[in-house]
Amino acid sequence: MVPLSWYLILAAALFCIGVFGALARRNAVGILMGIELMLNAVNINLVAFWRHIGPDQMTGQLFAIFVITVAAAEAAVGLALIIAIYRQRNTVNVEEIDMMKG
Amino acid sequence: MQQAIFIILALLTLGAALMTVITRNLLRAALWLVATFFGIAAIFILLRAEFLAVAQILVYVGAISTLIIFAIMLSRGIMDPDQVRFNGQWGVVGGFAALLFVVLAVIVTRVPWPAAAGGAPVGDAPADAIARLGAAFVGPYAIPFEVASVLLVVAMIGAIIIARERE
Amino acid sequence: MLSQYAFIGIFAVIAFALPVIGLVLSWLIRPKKSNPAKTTTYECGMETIGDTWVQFKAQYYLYALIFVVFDVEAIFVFPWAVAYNKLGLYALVEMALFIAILLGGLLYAWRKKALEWH
Amino acid sequence: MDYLRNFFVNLARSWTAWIGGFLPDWGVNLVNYLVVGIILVLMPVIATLTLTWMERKVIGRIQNRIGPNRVGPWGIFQAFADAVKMLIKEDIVPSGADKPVFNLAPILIAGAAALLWAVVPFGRGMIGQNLNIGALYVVAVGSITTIAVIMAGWSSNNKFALLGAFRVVAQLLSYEIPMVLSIATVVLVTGTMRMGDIVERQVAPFIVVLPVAFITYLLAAAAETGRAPFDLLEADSEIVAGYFVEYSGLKFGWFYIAEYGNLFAIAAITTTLFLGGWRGPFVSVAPALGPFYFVIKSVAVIFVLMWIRGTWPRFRIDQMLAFAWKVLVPASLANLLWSAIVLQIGRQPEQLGPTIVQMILLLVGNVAILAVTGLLLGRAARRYAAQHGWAGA
Repeated sequence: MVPLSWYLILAAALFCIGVFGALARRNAVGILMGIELMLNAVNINLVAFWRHIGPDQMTGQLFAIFVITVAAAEAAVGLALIIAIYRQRNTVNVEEIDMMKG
Repeated sequence: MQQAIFIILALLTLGAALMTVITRNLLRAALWLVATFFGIAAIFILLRAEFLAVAQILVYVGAISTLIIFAIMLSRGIMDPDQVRFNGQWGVVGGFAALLFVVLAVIVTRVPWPAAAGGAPVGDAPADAIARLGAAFVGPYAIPFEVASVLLVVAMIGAIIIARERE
Repeated sequence: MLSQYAFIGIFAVIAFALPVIGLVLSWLIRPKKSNPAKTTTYECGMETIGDTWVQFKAQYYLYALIFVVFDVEAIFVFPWAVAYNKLGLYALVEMALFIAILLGGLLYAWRKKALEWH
Repeated sequence: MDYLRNFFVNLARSWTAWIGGFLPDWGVNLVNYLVVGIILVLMPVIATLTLTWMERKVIGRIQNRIGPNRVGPWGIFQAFADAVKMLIKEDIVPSGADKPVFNLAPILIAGAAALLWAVVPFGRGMIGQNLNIGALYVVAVGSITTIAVIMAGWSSNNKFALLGAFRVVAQLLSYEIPMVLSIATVVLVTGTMRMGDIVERQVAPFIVVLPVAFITYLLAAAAETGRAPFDLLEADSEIVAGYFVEYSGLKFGWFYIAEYGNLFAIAAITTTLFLGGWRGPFVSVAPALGPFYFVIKSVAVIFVLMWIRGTWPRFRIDQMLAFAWKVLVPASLANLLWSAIVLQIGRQPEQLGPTIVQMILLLVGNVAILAVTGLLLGRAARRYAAQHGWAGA
């Protein structure tokens, strides 16, 4: 069996990598990817605690699902903001933007 | 056996995560992120949380990664090959992250977790875990459940307003 | 349960190994005479103009956005569907409310023409 | 005779007993996993070799041609000839391509096509693994395809490929939702996500109980596999050949194999979810008949898809995406809710699968949904025709 602390250390390492990505990246999308990594680390923790401490109550998994929901909402809004900001800065090149008409 | 598999999976996941934050090309970084998500799904399987593993792949790989890749492709400047990866303070941040990890690791190994200190989990994962999840959504967690729906719709409406092209 | 996923893991390794084996085999027997003309981008014989990373329409993003919302909805619906035959009327009412809220969002996107292709 | 009656399961038992004689338990498991894995992995290849021939013949007949008839009797070896050609064809990587990603994309897409087969029940007890999450596993594997398409389109360094990839992903995403919702309806009615159990609990094939879910699933599946009339991904006249335009040789071949592997897998899953899987006459006496029924039903589904391809013109992308979001999603949500309502009526404790009364009610609701959808579509079509000045459309 894999002890609980191993999962927690894995999650901690993942979280720290996420922190680094979120704070050190210059690019907004890169920052967002770092945040996603941090959220995933939290999920590993939640599920590891569920498995090791209370597998009968589904609380850990439930929380993980809610975290996934929040992460999806956050990614959707965050990326929309990034696109909007990008468009604001580049409004000059309208012809170029429509170049291939999708 | 399980421990060996865990170590391999953990190293692969962490390696992919590291590549995500240091790869210069953002699209490749997004692909490394996808690899990380798969690794985490495998970790969930190891924890007997099969539904969460499949939800992870469905939402993170299927939806969020696609969203990220679309956003990358929609903003061309991001693809610029000779742009700077990190901001000026990346050295400080790296040191901070490493320190944070050491602190967390020490805390995690020192805390006497109930029953799990020896390693064996209490009891086994219930066989009807998925049905229990479903019952919990409409039972004790009814309010978060509805709030999740509201949150999703609000996020969708907000994002549509923000991202739309104005005529 | 873990033995089931052990199979899935082994199966995944085989599934991704087969294309690799095929590609290696083909690499061994196929001709390799490349020249710059062969490796130009295929564009009906014309020289390609400009960068490949031309910018695309935000419309694609809007579809992905609505997809994400409904995809997350799916991970709530499936456990509910599995548990449903043990649950009472309240399960129906709550899921109906959940779906109604999402349908409201879809209707909004519809009215705001986020589903149209411009 | 008794042995033959449940031939496949008995064969597996004898085999396990035989290798169990000289291998430890874990060795037996490993060998069995490998054998089953290799058989399942070959399914997409087998599908390509047989279905390409079938498709050419069927489409040929529909278009009043003969189809392949040179290589072997009735041209049955045409596919093998094509395979050899792909294997020995020179491989060209366009300059400026992102090589690792470019090479990884066909591997991922072909692997994903094979992975689907892990949860398909060929007969009672004949399933790779009867996972608790089987129905969702199918959807999750599909998301690997999405990523692979993006990888192929982006790494080719070609505008057509990238544009094709964008279109395909928009299409995959839009049609995944109605697909998931119709699967959810089946899961709701059977109360399980295990593919094997879904077949066991399908007293009557769900095509007659849940026709809306069936039609939604089939159309969404046709779109997911890029079949005409949803074949925008390789709309030859518009964007050359879509996201894999730059691929040649066996790398192209793996895309091709993935396409036909997915077609077969989709048909197999349709059979499992809506056509009663391996169920059929005399199966309870002779379970070995199950796989044959299963294959026959799957081929019938494939034939229908080919028929649709041969008959309908291609959709425009705006029509296609609007169809998914404005017709299929509302219809399948209505179907899901109606099923939930019906399942509350007159249910027994510990009930597996719907009762007769429930099935009739489900059918009534489904017919009503179909009728309403048809009426609304007809009205929309007339309005569209009036706006654009077409007479009598």
